[in-house]
Amino acid sequence: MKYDVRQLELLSNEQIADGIFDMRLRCNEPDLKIECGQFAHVYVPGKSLRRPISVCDASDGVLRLVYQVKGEGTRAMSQMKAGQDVDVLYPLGHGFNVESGKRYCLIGGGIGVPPMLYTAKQCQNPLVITGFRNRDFVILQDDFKSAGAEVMLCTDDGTAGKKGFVTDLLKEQIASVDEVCACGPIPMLKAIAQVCKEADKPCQISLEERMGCGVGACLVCAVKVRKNGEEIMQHVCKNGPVFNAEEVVF
Amino acid sequence: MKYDVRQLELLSNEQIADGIFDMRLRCNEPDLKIECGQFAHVYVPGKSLRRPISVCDASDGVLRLVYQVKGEGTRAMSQMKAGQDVDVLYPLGHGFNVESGKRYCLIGGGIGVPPMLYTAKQCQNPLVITGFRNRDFVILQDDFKSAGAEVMLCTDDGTAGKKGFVTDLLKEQIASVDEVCACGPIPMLKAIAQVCKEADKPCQISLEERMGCGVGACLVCAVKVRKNGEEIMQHVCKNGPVFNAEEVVF
Amino acid sequence: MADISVNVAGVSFNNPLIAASGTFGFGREYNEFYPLEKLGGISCKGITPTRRDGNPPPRIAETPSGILNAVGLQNPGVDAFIKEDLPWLKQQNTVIIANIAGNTPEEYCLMAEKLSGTDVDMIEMNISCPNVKNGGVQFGTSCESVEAITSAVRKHCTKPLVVKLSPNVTDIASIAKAAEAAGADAVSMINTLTGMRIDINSRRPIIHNNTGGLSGAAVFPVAVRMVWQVANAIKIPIIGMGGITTWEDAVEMLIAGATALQIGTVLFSDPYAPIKINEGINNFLDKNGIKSVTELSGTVIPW
Amino acid sequence: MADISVNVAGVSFNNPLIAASGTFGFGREYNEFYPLEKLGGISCKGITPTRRDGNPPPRIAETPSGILNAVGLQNPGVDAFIKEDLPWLKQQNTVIIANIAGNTPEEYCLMAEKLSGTDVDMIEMNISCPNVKNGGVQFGTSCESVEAITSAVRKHCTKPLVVKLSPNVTDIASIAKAAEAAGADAVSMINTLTGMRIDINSRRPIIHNNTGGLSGAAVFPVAVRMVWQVANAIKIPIIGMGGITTWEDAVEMLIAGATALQIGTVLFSDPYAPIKINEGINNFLDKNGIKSVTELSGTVIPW
Ligand SMILES: Cc1cc2nc3c(=O)[nH]c(=O)nc-3n(C[C@H](O)[C@H](O)[C@H](O)COP(=O)(O)OP(=O)(O)OC[C@H]3O[C@@H](n4cnc5c(N)ncnc54)[C@H](O)[C@@H]3O)c2cc1C
Ligand SMILES: Cc1cc2nc3c(=O)[nH]c(=O)nc-3n(C[C@H](O)[C@H](O)[C@H](O)COP(=O)(O)OP(=O)(O)OC[C@H]3O[C@@H](n4cnc5c(N)ncnc54)[C@H](O)[C@@H]3O)c2cc1C
Ligand SMILES: Cc1cc2nc3c(=O)[nH]c(=O)nc-3n(C[C@H](O)[C@H](O)[C@H](O)COP(=O)(O)O)c2cc1C
Ligand SMILES: Cc1cc2nc3c(=O)[nH]c(=O)nc-3n(C[C@H](O)[C@H](O)[C@H](O)COP(=O)(O)O)c2cc1C
Ligand code: FES
Ligand code: FES
Repeated sequence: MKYDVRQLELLSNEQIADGIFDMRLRCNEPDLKIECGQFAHVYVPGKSLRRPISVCDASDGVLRLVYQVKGEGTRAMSQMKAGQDVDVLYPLGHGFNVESGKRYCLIGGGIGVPPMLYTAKQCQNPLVITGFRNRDFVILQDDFKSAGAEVMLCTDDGTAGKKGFVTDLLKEQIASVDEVCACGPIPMLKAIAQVCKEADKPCQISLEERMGCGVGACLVCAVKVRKNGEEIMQHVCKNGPVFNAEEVVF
Repeated sequence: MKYDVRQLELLSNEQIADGIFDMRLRCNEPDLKIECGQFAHVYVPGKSLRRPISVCDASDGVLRLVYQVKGEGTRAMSQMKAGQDVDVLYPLGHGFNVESGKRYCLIGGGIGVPPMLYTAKQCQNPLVITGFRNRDFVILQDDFKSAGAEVMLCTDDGTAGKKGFVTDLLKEQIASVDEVCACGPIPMLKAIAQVCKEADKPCQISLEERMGCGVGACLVCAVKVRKNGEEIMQHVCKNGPVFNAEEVVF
Repeated sequence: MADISVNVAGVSFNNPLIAASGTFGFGREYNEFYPLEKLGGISCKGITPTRRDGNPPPRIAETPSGILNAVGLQNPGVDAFIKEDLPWLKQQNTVIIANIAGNTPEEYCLMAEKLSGTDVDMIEMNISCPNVKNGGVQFGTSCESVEAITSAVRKHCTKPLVVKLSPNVTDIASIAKAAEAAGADAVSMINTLTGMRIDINSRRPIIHNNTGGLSGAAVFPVAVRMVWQVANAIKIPIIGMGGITTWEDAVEMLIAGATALQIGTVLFSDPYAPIKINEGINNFLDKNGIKSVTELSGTVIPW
Repeated sequence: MADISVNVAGVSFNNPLIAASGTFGFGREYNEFYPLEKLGGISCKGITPTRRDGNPPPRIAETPSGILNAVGLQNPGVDAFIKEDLPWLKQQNTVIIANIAGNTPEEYCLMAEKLSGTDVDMIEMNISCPNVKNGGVQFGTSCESVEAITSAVRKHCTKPLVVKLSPNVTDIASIAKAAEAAGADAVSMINTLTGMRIDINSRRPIIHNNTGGLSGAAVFPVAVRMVWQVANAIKIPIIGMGGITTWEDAVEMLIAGATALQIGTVLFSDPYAPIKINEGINNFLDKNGIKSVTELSGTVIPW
């Protein structure tokens, strides 16, 4: 049995930036192999659908989910209290492929930053580029540093780090890395894919789509990809969330 | 404005018998006149309908609701925690008419017992007859005593108090009282109404019906009554819950 | 502050929120929560030619995010309404809509005629009540019968005439077109979807009428879909309803194609809902720099 | 332990719970939660004569106590199903129901014929899919078309034939009668109720198909009502579905008139729901001294 729903004890659930929360759950299952880029499907009492949230970290028996309050489900998550159990279906999906011996550039934009932390921990000396709207949304900078990553920061309005977009920094750095992994809004991912293509570097991107089952059965989280010249429908929850940027038909 | 929805602080919510809870809410509104036999319409988050619960007591700035866990709504109520606010629409309905100078016999059967406590407090030396299935469901005996009532107890199986029904006790006592007020299951109320009729004593009974608005607008909580020889529909939430037993068309 | 007044068939409402028929009686009870002028209007409890006692209880059941009801049109009759309720209602400074339900076309015509001679602002013809044995819903489920009854009533009705549609149909757009063709000034929709609950211990339907009408948040997506389909099919205005619970729902229903709104079931859990929803609409308009609520209606951008 | 096996049209199921078409794929994913033999059966994802890619995303939206979906019948086609999925499915020790959807009667017949030559246990004919432009739902909304397509497919189908009914109709009982008269061995119901949600900021429908099918607890009372109405109208068995979430719901649907059940949407929040529901049914039967689950079906006592 590959899948299981687990009741995890909520250790803490703190606001770490404007509307962004850091949820830590006890997950004492050393055998459970979690890939970076995989996600957890979180049950919110009273809601018909689970909420997919990327694994931000999964070390030392603690599963960390960093999420932004968007609608009712994430608002209810933000009100969960330490001590209660949270019903989580994880780890799900296909994560980032990181190979030893390669230098990675990991890019996160906004709420796409969290999954890059656990990814950074799987890489050797990665370069991490993080971009946010403004300083109120900046998260996880210290965590990346403690993980041994070189971390760069930019904001759209220059209120923290460099003013500008992650692609500006990527263009400066791309020659020094072997491969790029990215998560964030679609326009950002498109731009990154373009830069990588021009520099002829492989690029993996993590996508979002509204989900039902989370395991590949209901076919709602479709994404069009090109495989062997043919366009086919794949699914973010099973074939992704991480896809080869070259294959995605935006 | 006669009606208002209030957010009341939950002071305590303890189990006092098998599946029966005693909820105390802070209600510091000395001007609010609450009649005995009136009810509170309790909002349960996530539910489409409020739950009607009789006022068990309303003294010293504390509103007391004693309720049995039946379905999902009362289960959710039983899980509410001290400190949280509870959304209550009260006081609603038409309660018991108690006049000074009369000796009342107040009868409660099962979960019909709670409203008789506040009623007892409005009467002079009332006789209170309480009946329960068995000793596991016995509640409020000490409260009645502190309220100065003479309280009699019976259970269906004799595991507490006398073995038998409240009507057995009522028949023994009816000569000594002027009027009867009762709340409990319909068969019990019918039997009490019959005893009162035979003894020619007035009898008020509190009825239950599934409710919507709670204020008399939606007309769902209908009960058939006979007024001036004509059968008409009245409503438990507005014309009741307390009705003149003679008028109710069972 | 944006302008949240709307106009339906020549009648102006101070705001788009109307209390839904049957959930609000004749207004007296909710007037004990807030002055009725806070509402755009009131659609009164459905009335019949003579007094009706309605169905035996239980008349209501809870369902996931909704309720079932089968009141069975308990009401004092049209004459008592005109004599005892209407004069008081007309003093409340809000639009008064009379909601009528008959067993035969003649009964509808009779009531329309009587009410046309009064101060009511509009007449809402309920041809979609699922909870009575005769009349009601069967008039609302085929285009022919909708057209026939609407034309008949039209002749006797000098007030703006709103036809209230049933959602229990295969093709709501054709039904709405039939009402429009026969002279309706507006349609209101949706009435309740027929549903049932059974007590698994007694094996009895929870509602004495066996089936009841489903309303509340559960039906909202069905109502939005139908309002959208009908807005694409007719030119007369739509009073949208069915499960509106939050101000976001209200805005969504307007965007789908409604000009005004009715709300019912949410009142049972929150009597103040109309006031909160109006505030929410107002804030939304202000935040988005929209001058009038009328600018929202029908602005959905389909794919 | 009571006997919870049921028999529908000659096919025996170890228990009454069947995974609903479209929510369970071809079973491989949920087989990673528990062995599929825990289920009474599996109704496979709807298949078409050739591969379909389905609708563009978003294909799902949340609603109060429910969801909307518009997958648009993404599937590998009937031949791929027979070759790649069916052999594996047949080893899982549970009843396998193929669910077919076509654009024309000929397409349905072709698939019924192909599948009749395989090991599938039953064929479920979906004439009620609201999420594709051609075919699907229009076959299911009039008695004439239901009768026509059912008779046509019947001639090509040697397996037990289940006709899946749409709830988006005025008179579900007549539709069921038409299916019965034309030779269906059973009906399954309900498919989804058509609904819509709109994002109030972008003013775009949340689902790319504009409308989608409503399922989940919200529709349960509508499903119970329709199952009851149909049970009163036909003699062939009913596979009941639509919003079953708890074991109490399952028992209620059986009492309303279903012989077996399908469950779908609840799997998305709780993949183990079928197992819990079977346990609950079992306990209920034991507590009430009922020997077999079949004793519940259709035992509602109407008022
Ligand atoms: C693989 C994956 C990983 C993700 N990781 C993170 C993360 O680490 N941190 C984080 O803050 N967010 C993450 N998201 C986005 C997150 O799932 C949504 O913000 C969240 O589901 C919104 O729920 P809500 O109840 O607040 O909003 P509502 O609007 O109330 O949600 C309604 C429905 O839409 C769905 N939905 C709404 N927005 C999205 C979206 N952007 N993507 C997918 N479904 C959506 C919800 O899941 C729900 O089913 C991820 C999404 C995916 C697909
Ligand atoms: C005027 C009045 C006073 C009451 N006072 C008390 C009291 O003091 N203590 C107490 O324990 N109970 C009292 N009840 C009964 C109490 O309201 C129900 O037990 C409760 O509503 C059941 O809700 P549930 O969520 O547990 O059950 P569910 O079965 O989940 O409820 C479903 C729906 O049915 C309604 N319902 C179910 N049973 C009843 C019932 N017996 N009467 C009215 N509505 C019902 C619920 O309110 C809800 O709308 C009173 C009822 C009325 C009408
Ligand atoms: C208790 C109750 C009684 C109703 N009575 C009537 C009625 O008399 N006439 C009518 O046209 N609609 C009646 N309705 C339907 C409502 O007016 C409205 O169409 C429906 O409830 C959907 O709106 P909602 O979900 O906001 O409640 C009634 C609804 C409820 C809940
Ligand atoms: C994502 C999804 C896809 C579906 N696809 C199909 C399908 O291909 N064929 C079909 O007959 N029904 C399909 N349905 C309808 C279900 O089989 C079922 O009739 C409906 O969802 C009601 O049951 P539920 O409330 O338990 O989900 C689908 C439902 C969902 C939610
Ligand atoms: S969410 Fe069901 S297939 Fe992806
Ligand atoms: S609950 Fe609405 S009239 Fe009594």
